[in-house]
Amino acid sequence: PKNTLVIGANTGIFITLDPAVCYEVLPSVVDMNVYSGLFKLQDINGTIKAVPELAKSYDISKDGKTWTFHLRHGLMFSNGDPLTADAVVYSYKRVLKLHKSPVWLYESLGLTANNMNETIKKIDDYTVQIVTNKPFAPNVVMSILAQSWGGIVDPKVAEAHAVNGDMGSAWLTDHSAGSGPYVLKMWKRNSMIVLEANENYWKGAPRIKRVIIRDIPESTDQLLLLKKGDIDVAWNLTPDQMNSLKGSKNVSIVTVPGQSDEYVGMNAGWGPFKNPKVRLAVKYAIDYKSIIKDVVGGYAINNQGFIPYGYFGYVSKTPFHQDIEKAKKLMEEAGYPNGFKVELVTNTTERRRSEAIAIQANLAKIGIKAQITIMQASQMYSKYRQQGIQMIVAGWGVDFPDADALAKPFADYRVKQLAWRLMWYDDYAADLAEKAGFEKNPAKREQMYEDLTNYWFLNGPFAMLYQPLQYWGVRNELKGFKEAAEGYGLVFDLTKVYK
Amino acid sequence: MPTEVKTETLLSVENLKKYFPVKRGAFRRLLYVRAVDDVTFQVPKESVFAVVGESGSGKTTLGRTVLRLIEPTSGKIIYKNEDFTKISLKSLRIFRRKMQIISQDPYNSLHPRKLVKDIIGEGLKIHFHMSSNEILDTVKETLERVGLREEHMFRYPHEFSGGQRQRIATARAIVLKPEFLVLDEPTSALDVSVQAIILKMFKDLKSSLSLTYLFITHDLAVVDYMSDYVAVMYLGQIMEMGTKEDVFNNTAHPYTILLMNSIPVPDPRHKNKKMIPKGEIPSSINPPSGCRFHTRCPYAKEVCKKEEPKFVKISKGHFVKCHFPIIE
Amino acid sequence: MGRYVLRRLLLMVLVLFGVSVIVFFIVHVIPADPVGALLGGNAPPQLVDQMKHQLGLDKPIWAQFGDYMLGILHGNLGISLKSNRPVTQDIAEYFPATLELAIFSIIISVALGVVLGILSAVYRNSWVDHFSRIFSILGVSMPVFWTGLILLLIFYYILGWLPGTGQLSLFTIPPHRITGMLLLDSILTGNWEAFRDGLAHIILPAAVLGYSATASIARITRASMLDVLRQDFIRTAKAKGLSGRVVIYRHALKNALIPVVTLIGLTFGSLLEGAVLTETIFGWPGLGRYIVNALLVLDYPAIMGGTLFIALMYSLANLIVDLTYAVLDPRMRI
Amino acid sequence: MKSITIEKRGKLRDFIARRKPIIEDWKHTLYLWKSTKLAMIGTVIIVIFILIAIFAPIIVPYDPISSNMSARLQPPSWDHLFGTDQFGRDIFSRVIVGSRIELWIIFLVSLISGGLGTFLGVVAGYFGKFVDEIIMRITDMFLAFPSLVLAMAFAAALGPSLTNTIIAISVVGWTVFARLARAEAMKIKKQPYIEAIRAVGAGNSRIMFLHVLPMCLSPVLVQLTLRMGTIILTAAGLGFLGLGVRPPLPEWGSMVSDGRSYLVAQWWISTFPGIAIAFVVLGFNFLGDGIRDIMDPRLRR
Amino acid sequence: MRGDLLDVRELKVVFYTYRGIIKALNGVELWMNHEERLGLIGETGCGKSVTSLSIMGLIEQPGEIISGDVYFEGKSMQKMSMEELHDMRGKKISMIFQEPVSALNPVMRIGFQVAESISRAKDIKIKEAYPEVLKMLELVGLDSKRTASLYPHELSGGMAQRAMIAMALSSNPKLLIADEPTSALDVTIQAQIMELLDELVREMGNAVILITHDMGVAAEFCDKIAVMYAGNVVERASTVDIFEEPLHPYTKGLLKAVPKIGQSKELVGITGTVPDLVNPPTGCRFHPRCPYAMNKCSQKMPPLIEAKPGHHVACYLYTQEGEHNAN
Ligand SMILES: Nc1ncnc2c1ncn2[C@@H]1O[C@H](COP(=O)(O)OP(=O)(O)OP(=O)(O)O)[C@@H](O)[C@H]1O
Ligand SMILES: Nc1ncnc2c1ncn2[C@@H]1O[C@H](COP(=O)(O)OP(=O)(O)OP(=O)(O)O)[C@@H](O)[C@H]1O
Ligand SMILES: [Mg+2]
Ligand SMILES: [Mg+2]
Repeated sequence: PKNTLVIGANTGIFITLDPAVCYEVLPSVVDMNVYSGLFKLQDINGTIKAVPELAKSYDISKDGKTWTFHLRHGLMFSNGDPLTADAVVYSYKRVLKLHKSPVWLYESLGLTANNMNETIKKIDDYTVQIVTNKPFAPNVVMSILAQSWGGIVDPKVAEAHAVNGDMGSAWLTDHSAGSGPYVLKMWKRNSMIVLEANENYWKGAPRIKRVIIRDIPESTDQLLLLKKGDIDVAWNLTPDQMNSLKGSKNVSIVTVPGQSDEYVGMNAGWGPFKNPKVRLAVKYAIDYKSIIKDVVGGYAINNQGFIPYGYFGYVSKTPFHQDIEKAKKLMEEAGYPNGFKVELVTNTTERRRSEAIAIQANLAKIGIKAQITIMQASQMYSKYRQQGIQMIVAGWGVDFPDADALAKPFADYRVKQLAWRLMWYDDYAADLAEKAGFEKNPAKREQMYEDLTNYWFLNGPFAMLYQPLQYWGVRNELKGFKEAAEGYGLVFDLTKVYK
Repeated sequence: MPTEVKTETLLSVENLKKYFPVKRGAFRRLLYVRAVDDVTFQVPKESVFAVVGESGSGKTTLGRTVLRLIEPTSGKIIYKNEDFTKISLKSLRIFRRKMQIISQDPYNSLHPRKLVKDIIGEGLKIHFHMSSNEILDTVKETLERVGLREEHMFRYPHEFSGGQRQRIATARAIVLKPEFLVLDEPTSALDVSVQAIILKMFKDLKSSLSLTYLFITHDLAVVDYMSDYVAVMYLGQIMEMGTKEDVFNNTAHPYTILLMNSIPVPDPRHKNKKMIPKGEIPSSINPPSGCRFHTRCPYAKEVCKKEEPKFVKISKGHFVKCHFPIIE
Repeated sequence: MGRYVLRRLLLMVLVLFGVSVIVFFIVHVIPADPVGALLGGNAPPQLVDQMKHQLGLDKPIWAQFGDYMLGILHGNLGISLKSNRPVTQDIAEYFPATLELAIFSIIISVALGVVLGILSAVYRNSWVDHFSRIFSILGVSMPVFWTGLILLLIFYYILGWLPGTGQLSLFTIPPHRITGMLLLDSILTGNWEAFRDGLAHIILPAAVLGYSATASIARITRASMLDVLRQDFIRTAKAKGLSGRVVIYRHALKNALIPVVTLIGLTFGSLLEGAVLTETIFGWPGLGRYIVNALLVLDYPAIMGGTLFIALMYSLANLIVDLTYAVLDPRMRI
Repeated sequence: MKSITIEKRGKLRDFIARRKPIIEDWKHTLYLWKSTKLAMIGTVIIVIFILIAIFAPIIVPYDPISSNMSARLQPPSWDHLFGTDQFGRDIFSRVIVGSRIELWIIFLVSLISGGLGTFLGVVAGYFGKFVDEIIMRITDMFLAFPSLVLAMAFAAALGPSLTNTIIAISVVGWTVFARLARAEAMKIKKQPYIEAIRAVGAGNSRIMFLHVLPMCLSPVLVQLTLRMGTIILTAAGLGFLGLGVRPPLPEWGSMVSDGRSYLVAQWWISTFPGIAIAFVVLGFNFLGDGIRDIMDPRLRR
Repeated sequence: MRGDLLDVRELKVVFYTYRGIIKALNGVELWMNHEERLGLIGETGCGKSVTSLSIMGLIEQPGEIISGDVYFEGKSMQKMSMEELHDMRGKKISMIFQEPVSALNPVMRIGFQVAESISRAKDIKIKEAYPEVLKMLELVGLDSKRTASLYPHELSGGMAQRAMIAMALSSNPKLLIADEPTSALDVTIQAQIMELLDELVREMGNAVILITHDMGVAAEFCDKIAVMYAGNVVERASTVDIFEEPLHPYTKGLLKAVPKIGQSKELVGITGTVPDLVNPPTGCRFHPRCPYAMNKCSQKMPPLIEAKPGHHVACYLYTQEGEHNAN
């Protein structure tokens, strides 16, 4: 019906909707529309930037470490409680105290449960001050606070439902106490999530009065329901299903660049992959075009660097394409004319499996016999974190929209993320990534990222497959979905949708 | 006059008991079947000792316990002066060669998937470690003994009639050159015309191989035909025991008399009204108190309900378990 | 009777203990890191370690086992890593849906199976027999997830006769939760609209699930009917001059159905299991999916709790079947 | 020279004569089999299945493994009888080659679970008492599990691969045979012929393995045949949950489940392997039902 | 008309089995009058039960009556409609079987099963039949109230057989067929049951066919005896005649094999085995085992002729031609 938006999605991954705990993409989308933060990410001309939301302005101290935020006046939570600096301080401390998935982002700013009384302070009812340990670029701090875990929780409600000092976390799993455009009305697990318009929203109540996210685990079911008009949006279609919608009268396809990278990782500490030439050979063996066209149905951007399209520092160069001759030569030079055997690990999602199969076929052409092992994500990550995987097909979601959020995981082994997991102990790359993070001069910083990327192309243990495009099947009655979806994963603004 | 009791005793059973634990009903209550309850008797060498009784009286159980195919609950089984209940399981297997059994049911007593030669030869393999040719020869010889032919060696049991199966079972038993055979109603599943032939065969085998039989049956006519000694069983106990002549001609126990009365006589002119036991056979799970037969006995008195009669000798070799035995 | 039930219950406890030992060790032997997975691929190692410590997952396995067993004794199956709620609460939420589905499927498969089995037996070796055997065996021959999708395609998408996935239509007001079983609650609260809608939703999944179990019931019905028809007492009934119909329905059927009852317990088990797949296809918010989801992220407490619970249900079902058996078959009553 | 051949021939005749009962038995079986139509259909299906598996390398028109992206998602045609999948692989070829994998899975699972189950069952049934108690309680435990969940847990624990799929299904499946064999062994050990063998002086192991075990095999075999279908389905279920064999092995179950998202537009991808599964499972069920009928002692008499 | 109650003429029954066609009845000739007691004796598998089932019209797949007919009170059963057949079974002929416990429906109370018979016989509702049930159970010597509410497995064999008798006699049938009614019972119980049957039948005046292989039982109960061998009635006479002057070599052999108490003669069995009825011997089926076999015997089955008044036999020894050939 009008005023109601029905989304079909696989909500099996939903764990909690408490903004201090929630970390998965789709649940954060819900949270971002239920809780407002001081800032908000927005897609501005193709670049995602943090803009003030509940804060109307901010100051940075000279040393670049003290941040003062000025709140708007007259804000209130959906239930009518006033939203003041106390609530902001409470919410930020709450993330630190609960110490769940998102906490590391706060900690990366130097805010911890131990120092929070000094670092997070209320100045007056409309002013909040935080102190970071390093002079971060403003975009980094604001981006972090602009996401779901930066959402402001009503302290009164949270404390009223607290049990065993959990600051209402159990209750907030499936209830809401925020100030965003929507209120969480109901979450019936494995069935549906219902959001209702917040009539007290400071920008005015949204046009769509009710949003229902139905749990539909099978993509085929989503497709059928979408075509029948029982749902307005299908969230988890496969690329081929999307393509089958082309030319449909009632349904259109909406795509936006995704905030993640899809890559093949090679363990630089393992056997043949120790040799950069072998890694390079792999990069030349992969048929990127075909993977993008056939496996992901064209729903991807041919981005071979680690910085996503639309980001500061994005490198548009795509040096790799399938070149078997060259790859073979490299293999020969590296001393593996007859190839070798390798275990290629990936998880159970259909797309990854397909990619693995395609890559297996590509590698076979240069003599590398890849044996695919499909693992549960939990198993795969366990092994991965122990540096125990020889070769992997995986993805990396952006934590906050800044080149730094990618350069470090992909190039700096010291942060113990991807580069470390693949045992690429390259100090040159690590130093460069770290330095670029603090560089204040944009031109210089951009150059540094470009240098890093070029170095990384040749030496890195990654073959970047593509940057995904996010896509949805959307009924034509629904308007404004593309605008709403822009910057998906970081931004998803349901207020822009209408019927 | 009773025939002279042979001197040498081959098997002597003393106070033998066998109680079966059984679980009854859907809720599996534990009860005991007193299948054999305090039984004492002696089997003289090279004689036929018959055990008769109605079904459920414990005949089969007695036969199997005597061979220790089931472990007795208590009591002694003395075979040639050796207490058979005390032998270790290992030596038991060697011992078994000398004591064999032929069971009631000719249709299930032969392994349905084995050739006759293997059925008969199995024991030879176990005990004599013969080569396969020797085994074949021995089997052939034995088959001829029981009235079958060489060609029957390579057939399966289902190709034989009941009578022939009993012959095969007999061959399996005698191939081991035993001394003692338990014949558990070997002819009850057979037609009379065949029964006559099989009984004859047992008689012949006995004399040619000097065997001793414990002959179990429910047919008094067959007992009369086959045996030297008789024990009449009722609900796990021997009611009367003695030489055939004693039991048939000087019958002392009311049960034996009534049992004989119940047997239909194949003579149309013999049509006098008979006295037969009234009522049903009680269950051996909860046998009647006192004398077990008192519920059906026309002569029962008060004592019979209360006191269990002793197993007393009323003449040489003639025993009765009754408070009021009928003695002329 | 009381003692028998008690004994069975004790045995059940033993079995369940064994089950929990088995799951516990299988699950813990898996070289996986549920915490890491839950925190997301990006989370740094320190956080993962901290979480593990918080959840006691860094303790030696025996200690963890001890804790778990102690918890069970207090009726506490632990806190699901994923939903962050007590597993018991999760089970209470999801199980009724599965139970409802299983009950409907059982009804379908028993009704269908018994009818087909009787037809088969009575018209043995005729085309009726062949047809009903082929029909029932076909049910067990196709992967349920495939049949499910195809039926959905036909009855929902093409024909539009039945609703798509889920337990209720979006805009049907669900009944007030009493038992958690939607249809039952609708009846209890007199919410007929929800009842009708719920019924329409349950038909397809129950049919798919039930059909897959039909063959075994049809098979045993046929066999036991044939067996009964050979019995002496059937000849007696005929000798009494009863008509063929009376002989079959009055004399044979009751006897033939007794073994079918035993199968219901087993079938119930296999339905709980089939639910794992069917629930995914039909978006059914049941325990099967819960366990699958738990397995996919290795949510230890949820897997163990869910499995243990299903084992409990299964054992209970068998106990009930055995007791029913005793009631149905006078030979068993003593 | 000549005499030897004559002797040999004599032996042959002898051999045939000795086996006569077996041959008669076979004739009987053949007769029953012919009169059980479904068993015949089942046999034909299974024979075809096995033949296909044997001759798969000769039959396949295309490489079933390597992808050919230029030919993806083609509907059935004369070139590609069953169409092609999302990797442009010929589904017909994959189904054909898949039969080998299915056969292998069925064979191994049957061997392992049938063997293990029968062995434990016979031991439990033969010895009874506490041996039986212990083995049966363990069986109960495995039986109380929802078997797919147990298989899933095992597959997850061991990691998805063909071998592990086989192990997982076997671990789950043996209980049926254990129960069956136990019941049978308990029945058989009470038979007079077993007692007779004991009376002759045979020891426990001899009786158990040479006499009781062979008699337990036929019901186990029937059950095995019936279960063979289930094995394929369980493998398919594991495939559906992403715990099946490693890609790109053309295991039918994972083909169905991988193709299911194409069901609306490219129905052929999962439909053909689905039909293949249904066919073979149907075959095994018919065969099992038929054998059961044939083995029915009441029909035998 | 040879018998005014029952006349079985040239009855041939076959069973189609995997081994081939079992020629179970090979032209059975049997007749009896009202209130007569006929004993049917013979070895296992000679067709006694099949004969009785044919009389009941209960030959079913895989069996078939291929020729001959059964006339009951002059009516051809082959020509009866389904309904008439049911009625005949319910009202005029009853049957009791060998295994009394398994012949009763295990899940129904005895009372109901007897009531069912009565309701069938008297065309009344089952519920209305209960007073009659108690009377019948009383009559066969059971504790009627208690027994009526029991299930078959709660009865001993003897009691079950009594209940069967109650069921069978509740319609006061013209003919009672008792197929080995006591061979599963103990001798003492057998004696009780036979005595009971004797009394009841005498009172009610039913004709009885008593099938047995026990010569003693037949001798005590029957006034006429028919001896069957391999699908034929080979001799039929009064009981006294059969036992004292048997004519057929088979009957003679049978009698010689029966052991008797207090008679210390050697037993003589009949050599050979009962023939396989798939490939029965040609001619007289007994000829391979017959000590008096002649050429003729293997060619044609001798007809059942009246060798002496009231004494029928099927053997060439007693036909004109037979005597010729013997010379
Ligand atoms: N293995 C067993 N377990 C339990 N009870 C048993 C067992 N074997 C025999 N019985 C019971 O013991 C009693 C005596 O049985 P047994 O077979 O010895 O009698 P029998 O005299 O041989 O009878 P029949 O004439 O029927 O062969 C019966 O009540 C029987 O039910
Ligand atoms: N339903 C049947 N199917 C096949 N053959 C049968 C069937 N019923 C009887 N027969 C055959 O018919 C022949 C006669 O059997 P019948 O039962 O009449 O013998 P009987 O004289 O009653 O023997 P018994 O004394 O063992 O009861 C036998 O050879 C038997 O194998
Ligand atoms: Mg016995
Ligand atoms: Mg008979």
